[in-house]
Amino acid sequence: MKLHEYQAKQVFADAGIPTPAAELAESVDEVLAAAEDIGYPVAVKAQVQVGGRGKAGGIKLVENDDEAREAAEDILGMDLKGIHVDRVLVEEAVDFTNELYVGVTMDRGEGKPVAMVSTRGGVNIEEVAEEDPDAIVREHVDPAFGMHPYQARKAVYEAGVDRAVANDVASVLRTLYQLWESRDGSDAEINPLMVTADDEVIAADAVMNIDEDALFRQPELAEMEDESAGGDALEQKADEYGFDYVRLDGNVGIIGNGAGLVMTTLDLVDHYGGSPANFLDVGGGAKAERIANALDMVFSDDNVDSVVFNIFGGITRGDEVARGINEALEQFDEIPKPVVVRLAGTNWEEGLEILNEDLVTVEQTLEDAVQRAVEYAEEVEA
Amino acid sequence: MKLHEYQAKQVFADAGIPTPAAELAESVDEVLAAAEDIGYPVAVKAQVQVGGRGKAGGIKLVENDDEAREAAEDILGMDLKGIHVDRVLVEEAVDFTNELYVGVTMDRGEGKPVAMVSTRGGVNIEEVAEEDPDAIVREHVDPAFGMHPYQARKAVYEAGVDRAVANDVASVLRTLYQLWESRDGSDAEINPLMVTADDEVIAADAVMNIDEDALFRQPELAEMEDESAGGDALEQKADEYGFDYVRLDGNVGIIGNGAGLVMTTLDLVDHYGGSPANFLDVGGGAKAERIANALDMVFSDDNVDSVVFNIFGGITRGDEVARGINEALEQFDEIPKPVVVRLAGTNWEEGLEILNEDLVTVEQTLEDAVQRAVEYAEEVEA
Amino acid sequence: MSVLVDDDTRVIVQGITGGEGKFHAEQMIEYGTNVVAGAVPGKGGQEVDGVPVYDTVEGAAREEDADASVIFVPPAFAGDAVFEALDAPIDLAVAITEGIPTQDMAKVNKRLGEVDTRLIGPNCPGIITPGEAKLGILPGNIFSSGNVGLVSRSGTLTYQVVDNLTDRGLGQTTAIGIGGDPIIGTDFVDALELFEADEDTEAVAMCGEIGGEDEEQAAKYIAEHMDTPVAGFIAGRTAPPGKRMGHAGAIVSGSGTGTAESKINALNDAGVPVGDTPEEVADHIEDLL
Amino acid sequence: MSVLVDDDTRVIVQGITGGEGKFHAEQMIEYGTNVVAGAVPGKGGQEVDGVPVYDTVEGAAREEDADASVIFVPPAFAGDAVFEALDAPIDLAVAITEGIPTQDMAKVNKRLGEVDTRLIGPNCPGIITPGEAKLGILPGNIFSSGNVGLVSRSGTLTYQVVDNLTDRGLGQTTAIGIGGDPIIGTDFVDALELFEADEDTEAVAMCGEIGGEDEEQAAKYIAEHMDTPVAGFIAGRTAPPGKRMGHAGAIVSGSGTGTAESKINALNDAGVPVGDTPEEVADHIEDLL
Repeated sequence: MKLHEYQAKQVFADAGIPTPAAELAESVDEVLAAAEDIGYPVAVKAQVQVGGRGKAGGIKLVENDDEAREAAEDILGMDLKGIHVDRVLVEEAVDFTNELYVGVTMDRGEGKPVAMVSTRGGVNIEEVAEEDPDAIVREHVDPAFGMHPYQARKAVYEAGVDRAVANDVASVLRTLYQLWESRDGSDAEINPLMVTADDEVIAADAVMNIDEDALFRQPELAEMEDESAGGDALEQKADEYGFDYVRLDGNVGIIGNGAGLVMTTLDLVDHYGGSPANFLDVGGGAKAERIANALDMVFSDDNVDSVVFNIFGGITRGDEVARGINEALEQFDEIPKPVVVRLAGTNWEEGLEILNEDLVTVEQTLEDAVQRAVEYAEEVEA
Repeated sequence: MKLHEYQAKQVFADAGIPTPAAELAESVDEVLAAAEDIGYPVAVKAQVQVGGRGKAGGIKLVENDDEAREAAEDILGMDLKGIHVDRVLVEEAVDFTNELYVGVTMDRGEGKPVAMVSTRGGVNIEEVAEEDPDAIVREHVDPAFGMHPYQARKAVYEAGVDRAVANDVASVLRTLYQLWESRDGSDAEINPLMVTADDEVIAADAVMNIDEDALFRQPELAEMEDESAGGDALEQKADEYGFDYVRLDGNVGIIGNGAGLVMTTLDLVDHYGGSPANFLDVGGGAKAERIANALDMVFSDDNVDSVVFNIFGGITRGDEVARGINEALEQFDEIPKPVVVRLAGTNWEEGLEILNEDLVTVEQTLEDAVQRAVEYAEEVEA
Repeated sequence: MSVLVDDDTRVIVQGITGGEGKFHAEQMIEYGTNVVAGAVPGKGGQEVDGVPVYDTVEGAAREEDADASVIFVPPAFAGDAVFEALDAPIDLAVAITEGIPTQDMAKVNKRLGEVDTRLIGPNCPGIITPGEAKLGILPGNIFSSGNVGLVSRSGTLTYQVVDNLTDRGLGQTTAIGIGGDPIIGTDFVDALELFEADEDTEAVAMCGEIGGEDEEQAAKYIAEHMDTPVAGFIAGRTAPPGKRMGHAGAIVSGSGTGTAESKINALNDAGVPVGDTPEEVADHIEDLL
Repeated sequence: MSVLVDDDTRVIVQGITGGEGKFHAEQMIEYGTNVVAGAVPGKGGQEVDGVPVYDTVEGAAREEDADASVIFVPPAFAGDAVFEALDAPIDLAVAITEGIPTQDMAKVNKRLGEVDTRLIGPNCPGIITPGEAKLGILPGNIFSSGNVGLVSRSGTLTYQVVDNLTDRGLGQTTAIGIGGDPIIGTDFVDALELFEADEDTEAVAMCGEIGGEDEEQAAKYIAEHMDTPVAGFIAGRTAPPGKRMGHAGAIVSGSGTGTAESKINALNDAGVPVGDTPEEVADHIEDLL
């Protein structure tokens, strides 16, 4: 779960990391009032969770009311990489002499946290990582001990941060680690961490992504998720149903049980010349209602031309799956999109007996099922 | 540093450990008012830091105002093992069916924390440890990870705590560990942890000793130390001067540098038939003023008949020591108690040159110096 | 022969009194697994299907001389349950639970470096030696005894591949589901080492997926250390970057690491044929035997 | 010969720009110790008495090829400084600082089990190999080179015993002050092992004190493993229970563990003569040689 910039900055500021004066605004008037409070120049920043906001016109620096009004009118309501902008952060414009990068994430290869510092802040850090990996200093942290103060200092000195601000940067990094740890972060980043002419450091942007699996013990942050709703309507619906769902560009809808098997089904759709419309994992042990919900969701995606159902039962039972498919389809006078079903594993025979074969096409193997669904989709498009 | 019972209970209660309703009182009227608030029966408990308060008459259970008044009059102002009682805790009397013990301390042999649980609470736990060590379950904790929940449960189940309260006791133990860790405890104990007829657990006593070396990062607790002042006047004075000082029963005052050397000086006093009046370590690198303060302190102890000064200079310089001794002694028309000085190590020769030998007796070796001081003390007593 | 578990393995089920734990304990027993104890705090002294329950894993391990534990404990408590198993100590812990916070697993990972216990999972279907023992939730009936080792990051994909193998008479020595989380106890290299050392395993099927660099490391290990032939499969060729495909670990990072392409290339470079479909994996295994 | 340090030892001083650190760095250099670097955060690039200062211990160790570090850092920051030394890594860290919180040292102690670095101290005078190197605050002039090893929990008591030894021509191979804290890096057994293995050490003087069970363990070690003869001293015979005698570790617990009597008996039972006075320790050493 990603926090919005304004939420992450609040979390950082509460922990003592310096952030610019800022106010959230949802209308042109609010933008003007906020700018008044803070004092020009201010930055007007779209609060949407997409990369490259600045390049896409989602961030504007303004000097006066006229410019502020214009920026607010441009940005509020704009569509930024498919996301509607309904909030902006109005923020003190900070004069800086230097832009640094600090971040904390989990290094899954090492199975331990890693803190990162670079003097090449203010740009896409993943590009820096690619072009010039040595420009980012990495310090692994033992999760049992947490980050020792010396580790923060060491990373900062190794990165070549100016000695005048090194202690402050080390302190920000350590606080960032402690936040990342205590708030169950997956990634925490400040890019850029600005250095001002009088050697102050200030977090000019803030990224804080939370481990979804730990939200149960972060009630305060889980609350922010509701606030920050937005984005794809189908993905939101999947969230409500508790499905693992990812929307894609194609036209073959895919439903299955188990992440690896569903991914494989996507791959096979591609392999046989089709194009997957989504990833939808119903999880283990799904009952009939859940299966019906899944089918309902995929039907409601206009891009979908055909659906392939691929279930290999372990704890999921074929008869339950068949019952759910029947339930979902029997409500239609006419089946909206052709559905191909492949059942294997636990109770697959019982499932096939139950399944209303007037409403679906049954195939015995994964390969056959996928090929059939691709054919159906091609027919629709043709 | 030891917290008073009422202070420790407050710290425990703030962390969520159940404690009985209680109020602190400094007068008979306050005791009666508190008892009124809480409701009889209540316990009136002397707030002094000595063991065996109950046996010594420092804790009384009272049923009504008359008894409360009598108890308050008896206890307030009493002298409990040499300590004046000026505060009592008036506390809800808890009906219990069972008394447990839980504690956390540092196992110095293992160099790691250890949590302890016993079903034999309510009695001197050190006696239990001696008589029946298996009655106390010990669970070592890895200080990097802290106490895992399963460890608290394991200790509680192994100790044979009733399953009906096991989870609550485990939770108290884990909270106690977290307090011990976060507040830099040296020992934290609840004895007894009472179990009531309806399976509630409640901390009927509370011990929390803080690592003196960590008080700098426990400002809130350090504050309590001032509050809890009391005890030996000389030991308080030593605290102000920053001396390591322990008052003993004998009549030979002892001043030296370095704990091991001062202990050895004490031992030699004893070895040569004398009796040490104190342990006083001036520490390393003491300047003249500090030396004068030390001498001043030891002189102010009425029990002292003679003083032996034993300095082996490493970072402490003999000339500074000599200057301090001169300073302290030159203010007297008559030296109050004979002083024997032995200087060795750094600048001992310069020291002896400076030293006013009219005021002190100089000896070359430790053994001679101690013997001479013992003789002086014997002469005074004779 | 087999790796890690066989019919002598004495198994504890952590969480045996919960719905899932009880169901799968029964399934394991039915399959012939030697389930000797359950461990559930506060439930010591009870029995579940004739299996004695203890309050602590340490008690269960000591009293029943157990050497393995399967963990069915809700995610909020599962990290602690794994620690309890590691410290009991026992030889093998299998964590089925999905959704354990990553930071809990990082701490477990640190502890794994200090003890001799092997952890499989979490978020995995478990391990099975066909005809002898299964520790986890795998459907026993699709497996058959034979000479193919199988290691997989995924559950149902494993069943699919096993089905393809069993269909053509290619039985398994042992199948290990290592789990789909970013931090896991036993990785591909660990599992491959075990199969390489097992006399009866004559070929290994390895099912990877996008995310991380485990498959790349496995390829390196295969090239440098393995005589036993390996065939592979990688799920997630069509997954877009930055999207988590169900498994917490199955994500291609924005910077492009963890792609299927990189994994397939690495395996091919190590001489490992990679199937485009599960069926093709069975083809390759047949060729390699 | 000597143990742990000699004139080849390349020494870092942590805290070299502080008052104490600077003074003792000078003293060490004057004694002939090969001080190659200082380490003080924020002071990298400076020089102290011709010694280059680095921001980090790791930088100092790498650039100056150092193998030991002496720590003069205030107690609030000393735990971190020790961790930095352990992780640099270097072979030997000597922590002089008194008053490090015990819980910080418990964490350091855990880390010591994971690394190869040896720690001496904290709250100790350091280590000296007479005529070659001293790491710490011991007054070099009272030591002389010879064949007696010395290990002590105390600073000035060490000087007293050394003085008695040197007075009668009994020089030292190496003297180690292990420190007076409850949790220390190198204990008596560790030090005795080193002396036992050192060819030139022909007798060992061991100065213990009340508190803990280190001396009892040393007695056991001596009885079981040592050929080199040992003479002992125990300070604190007259200390009352429950009172901390200066050193954080020098306390007889209320339950009576850590008494001088117990330690003296243990040593005597192990065949170690224990002097009633420091002078008598020298007598015993003379007899043993």
